[in-house]
Amino acid sequence: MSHLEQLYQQVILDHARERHGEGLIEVDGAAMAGESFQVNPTCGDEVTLRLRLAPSPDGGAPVLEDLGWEGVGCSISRASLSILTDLVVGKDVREVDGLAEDFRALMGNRGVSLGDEREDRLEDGAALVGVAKFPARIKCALLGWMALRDATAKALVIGPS
Amino acid sequence: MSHLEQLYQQVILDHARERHGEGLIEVDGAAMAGESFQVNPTCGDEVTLRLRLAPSPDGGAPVLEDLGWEGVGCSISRASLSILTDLVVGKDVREVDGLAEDFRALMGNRGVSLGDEREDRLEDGAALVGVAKFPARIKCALLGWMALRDATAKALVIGPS
Amino acid sequence: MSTTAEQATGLGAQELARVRADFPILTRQVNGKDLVYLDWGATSQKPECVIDAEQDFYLTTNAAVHRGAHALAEEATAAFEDARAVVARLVGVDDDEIVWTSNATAAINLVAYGISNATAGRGGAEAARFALAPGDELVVTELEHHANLVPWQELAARTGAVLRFIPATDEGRLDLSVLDEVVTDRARVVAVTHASNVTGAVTDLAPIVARAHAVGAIVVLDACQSVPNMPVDLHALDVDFAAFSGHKMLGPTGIGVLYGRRELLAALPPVTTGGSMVEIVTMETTTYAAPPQKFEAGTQMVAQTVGLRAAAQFLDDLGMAGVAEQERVLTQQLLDGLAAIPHVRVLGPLTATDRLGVVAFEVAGVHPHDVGQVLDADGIAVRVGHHCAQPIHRRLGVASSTRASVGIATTPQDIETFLHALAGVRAYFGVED
Amino acid sequence: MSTTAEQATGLGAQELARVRADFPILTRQVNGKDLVYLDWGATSQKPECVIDAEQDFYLTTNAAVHRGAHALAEEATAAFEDARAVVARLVGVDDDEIVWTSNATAAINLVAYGISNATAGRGGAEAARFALAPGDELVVTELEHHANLVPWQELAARTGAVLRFIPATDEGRLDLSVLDEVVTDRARVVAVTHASNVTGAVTDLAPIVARAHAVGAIVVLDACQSVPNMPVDLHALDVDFAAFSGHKMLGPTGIGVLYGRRELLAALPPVTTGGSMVEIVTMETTTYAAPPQKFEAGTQMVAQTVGLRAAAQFLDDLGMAGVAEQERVLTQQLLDGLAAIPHVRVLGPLTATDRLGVVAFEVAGVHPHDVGQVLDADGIAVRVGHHCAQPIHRRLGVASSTRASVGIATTPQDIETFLHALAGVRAYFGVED
Ligand SMILES: Cc1ncc(COP(=O)(O)O)c(C=O)c1O
Ligand SMILES: Cc1ncc(COP(=O)(O)O)c(C=O)c1O
Ligand code: FES
Ligand code: FES
Repeated sequence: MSHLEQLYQQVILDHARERHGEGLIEVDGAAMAGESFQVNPTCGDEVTLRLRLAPSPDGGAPVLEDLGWEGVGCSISRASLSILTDLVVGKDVREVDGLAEDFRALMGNRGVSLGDEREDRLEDGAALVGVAKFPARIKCALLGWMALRDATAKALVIGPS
Repeated sequence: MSHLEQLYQQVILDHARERHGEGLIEVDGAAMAGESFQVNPTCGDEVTLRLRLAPSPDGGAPVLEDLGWEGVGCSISRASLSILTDLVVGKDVREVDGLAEDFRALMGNRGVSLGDEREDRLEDGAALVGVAKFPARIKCALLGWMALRDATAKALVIGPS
Repeated sequence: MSTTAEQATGLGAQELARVRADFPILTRQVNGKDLVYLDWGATSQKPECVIDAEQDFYLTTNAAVHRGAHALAEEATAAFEDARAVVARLVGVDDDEIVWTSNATAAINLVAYGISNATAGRGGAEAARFALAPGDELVVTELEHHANLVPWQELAARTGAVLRFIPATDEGRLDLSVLDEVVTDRARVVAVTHASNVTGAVTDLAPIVARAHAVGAIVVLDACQSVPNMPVDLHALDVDFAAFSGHKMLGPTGIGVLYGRRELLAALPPVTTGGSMVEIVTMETTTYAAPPQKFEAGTQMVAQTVGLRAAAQFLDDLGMAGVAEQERVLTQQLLDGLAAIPHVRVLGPLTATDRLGVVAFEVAGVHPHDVGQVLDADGIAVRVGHHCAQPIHRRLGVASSTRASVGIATTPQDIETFLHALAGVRAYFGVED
Repeated sequence: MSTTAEQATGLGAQELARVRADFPILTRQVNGKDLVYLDWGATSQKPECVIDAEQDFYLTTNAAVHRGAHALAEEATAAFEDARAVVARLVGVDDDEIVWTSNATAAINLVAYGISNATAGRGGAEAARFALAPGDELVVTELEHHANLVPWQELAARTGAVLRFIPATDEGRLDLSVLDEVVTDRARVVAVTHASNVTGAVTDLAPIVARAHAVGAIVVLDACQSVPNMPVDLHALDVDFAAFSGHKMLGPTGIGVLYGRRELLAALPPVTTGGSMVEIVTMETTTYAAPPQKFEAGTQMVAQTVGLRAAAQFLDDLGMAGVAEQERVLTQQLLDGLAAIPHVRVLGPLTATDRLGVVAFEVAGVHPHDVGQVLDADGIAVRVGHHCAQPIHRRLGVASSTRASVGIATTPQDIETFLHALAGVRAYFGVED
């Protein structure tokens, strides 16, 4: 794989073209909803991410019921948002937190794999491993995850009504 | 002459020790008097120079009747003030202007003589020719002359009463 | 030394090859390819003489300036002041009208904070001419780099002044049809770029300066892009202040220049205060030295002034008219080449007349950072993003762009390599034609 | 790399010879004599590794940082941020608490103008903690360099705050007996030097920091003289801001450092505004990036950060405890030698305990500039004047002084040569014994 192909793996180019979760979701007033607006200061690109949590049916951590996003950004940031959407919708916030941590670890790992187990959990997100070799692009890949964390925190503060 | 001796000629060292004109003169309210305070910003040294002009007896330019100065400064600045006192007291302001111009020219001449005629006019001041080879000291030698110009201008503005 | 006639024809292939050989970094390989550096508009590369001048200074002369009785200090001071003289000459002004700053941004901020301090009553009676009253107007343009926009926004916020702006046209030039409307007699400052770092448009300054002066406003010129690329005579332009950066004009990083008309520098209150800019300091109060020292607090970037001197001399030896003509031809080549690639839109004028060789463009369907990344794989260095000029991007309907910019050592071959690589970018990302 | 035990005994003659050989300029001749450089306190000379680091950067890596998609830009950014990490480590703080400035003076001014901007209502709710009300007090000391005095005078003048100061003793130390009286609960800032550049006195910071924090004031430390000459752990000292200069610590000119406690940097409004420190810019308004970028407007002194990195690494490799011990021995030699010359009075403590090797003195009957000039004829470089610290000179009864200051490559022989030449100065000017 050439240097460039490590960054732009086919699955990334596909997600950048066929984006999952693009478009903000409607959240009715009653839900545990959160929204976050994030800017990548290096490039000025932006994303707005909105999500809705639902109380866990079994009394555990709330579940991320749905999310959507919109913004301007490069193929890496958009692919990352698309992959994130696939990964986190339907999981409870504790699981989502774990995934976010895995993803952050992947970005800090200079292109080295985190091992099969953790990377399997990240599904298509593991294809972003090469981004960590391009320091200027790490923020691109993390932008959506920052918005996700912020929006989740806001939704949790509001709490179930 | 060594590099250093070009700066510190004997006549300069003598003037620095036996200073002419040191001490401010009294100026009565009626006179064309002027005073100037100057600082050499490089070293923080200061001089205050006070002088009194008198109308010319023959209707020409006013005459610099007396001056005195006080301040802190290096041997070059004090010698220059001492020499200046000898040179200008009793001359009319137009002659003084000419001397000041000669002296400034000497300081701008990188240690080269201005020729016998002009240097003779400067009397002991010609011994300061070597100062021009020490750029950091030129301001020392000119400090008194700046005060002289400023004080003269002030005295002329006030005019004879 | 070229005559004016020779200059008008650019440098010629042989002279260009010789100039290019002066830039050691240009022999570098990037990702296995020869470096093609087309990011001169962000920062220039350095000829060997500049690197050597700075190095020699450290090896033989380094000392604090304007302070010592010793030989090194005298030599360093002479080098420092000689640099001021050479830079002053390059832009047609007097030595004591040149203030060293750390970059152009700092130079513009110096003026803005000087005005702020005057408004706060600092600087005595002479400074009152700068003091702003609420409702006074500061005029900028939609083409400005953030460096010549945000400091004026902040000055307005600090003082109650009002910010107005001259809009841009679709072509990326200033719309001077509204000049008299925007620059009213409440205007106190008109801050304008000499050349846009996005659209490359060179500003028609004469009417702006005339209008500003007619209403009693001072003109602050951002000369960052012009000084490295064309002849600039600040006295002839009749501007009041001007700012430019060493690193963009073949000089070192860490140095910028503020030009100020002599009487304005004398009247403007100091901004950064500390050592070497004072006369008498007591615990209670301080009196200040004359300009330029008044604005140069603390130990200055002496080695960098020596490097910048070498850069200014290098440019002066080439002749700025020749440099400009050289780059004009390359710019036209670049514009023509971009026009021939489908789905590429240039932001800015499409011909190289009154236009510098900073050429920003949009590739439909591909984000600029992705464009830049693919070019980088071929060793081609361009800039991506908003180039610190978000408003003009917004005005032209994009969030960001890719920008190729030429410099003194750019060759026609560089541009061919770039155009060839760019033509393949959309296919790489599978964007349909 | 010395062990701690070795460090406590200084460098040793052999290691000193090796260190000295790293400084090419020290082989220079001045006025036909070998250069004896005793002006380290004004600016340090540069080891070859620092000069080379900067040169290599220009030869291989030069590019604008935090901006590009291209390889040079990425490499330059990595070098720039790595420098921040190495400098942070040298002074015991975190990377993102280090802001690059053009010199220490600019660093102190940054804090003063940040407070000014907060007082003008900039920076939103978090910045309100810095806002000054008339009658609030700013405390400085009589030992300060103008760089840590004049900015606070000006801040007071701009805001209506009141300046107070901790006086100096006859020995040239701070008189801490009046600490509680001077630092009242109206105090908002205590600006204090870590070591005087005139008397060499090292400040006993603990009681000052404790008192300042007890009354809710922030401590701004001038660490210009301490960082190059002794171990400094800013977190352990618990100061809020600190400033020091690259050129005094073997680094390049044109770079300084501001340390700020993380949460204070986050709350302080930006000062210099422009590119690379913003998030979103419209024509009307701007949002700012997080620190340290918030304070680094425009193109930074990238090559100088790389040089400063090499300098910090050089010092760290030697070990600051060893450097301090080395210089303590030389300082004692210097003090003893001066005590033995009639009619010479040292300004400052007479022993090398809690004292750095900047040794200012008066030669009765000879003006400092004349002293320096005669020494220069023997190739000896010392500093003359008020050393940008007029108040402490006035306090000690002189207008100016001659100052010898030792550095990392000073030898006992340098000091002997200096003392020998100094002993002849009064005779040269024919001053009676
Ligand atoms: C104690 C002290 N503070 C501040 C400064 C100012 O440093 P700079 O001139 O590098 O800004 C100096 C050096 O001149 C100094 O010795
Ligand atoms: C037009 C223009 N103005 C201002 C600047 C700011 O210059 P600097 O970053 O060197 O302060 C730049 C370059 O970035 C520029 O292109
Ligand atoms: S370049 Fe802006 S998010 Fe990737
Ligand atoms: S050194 Fe101050 S006047 Fe000469």
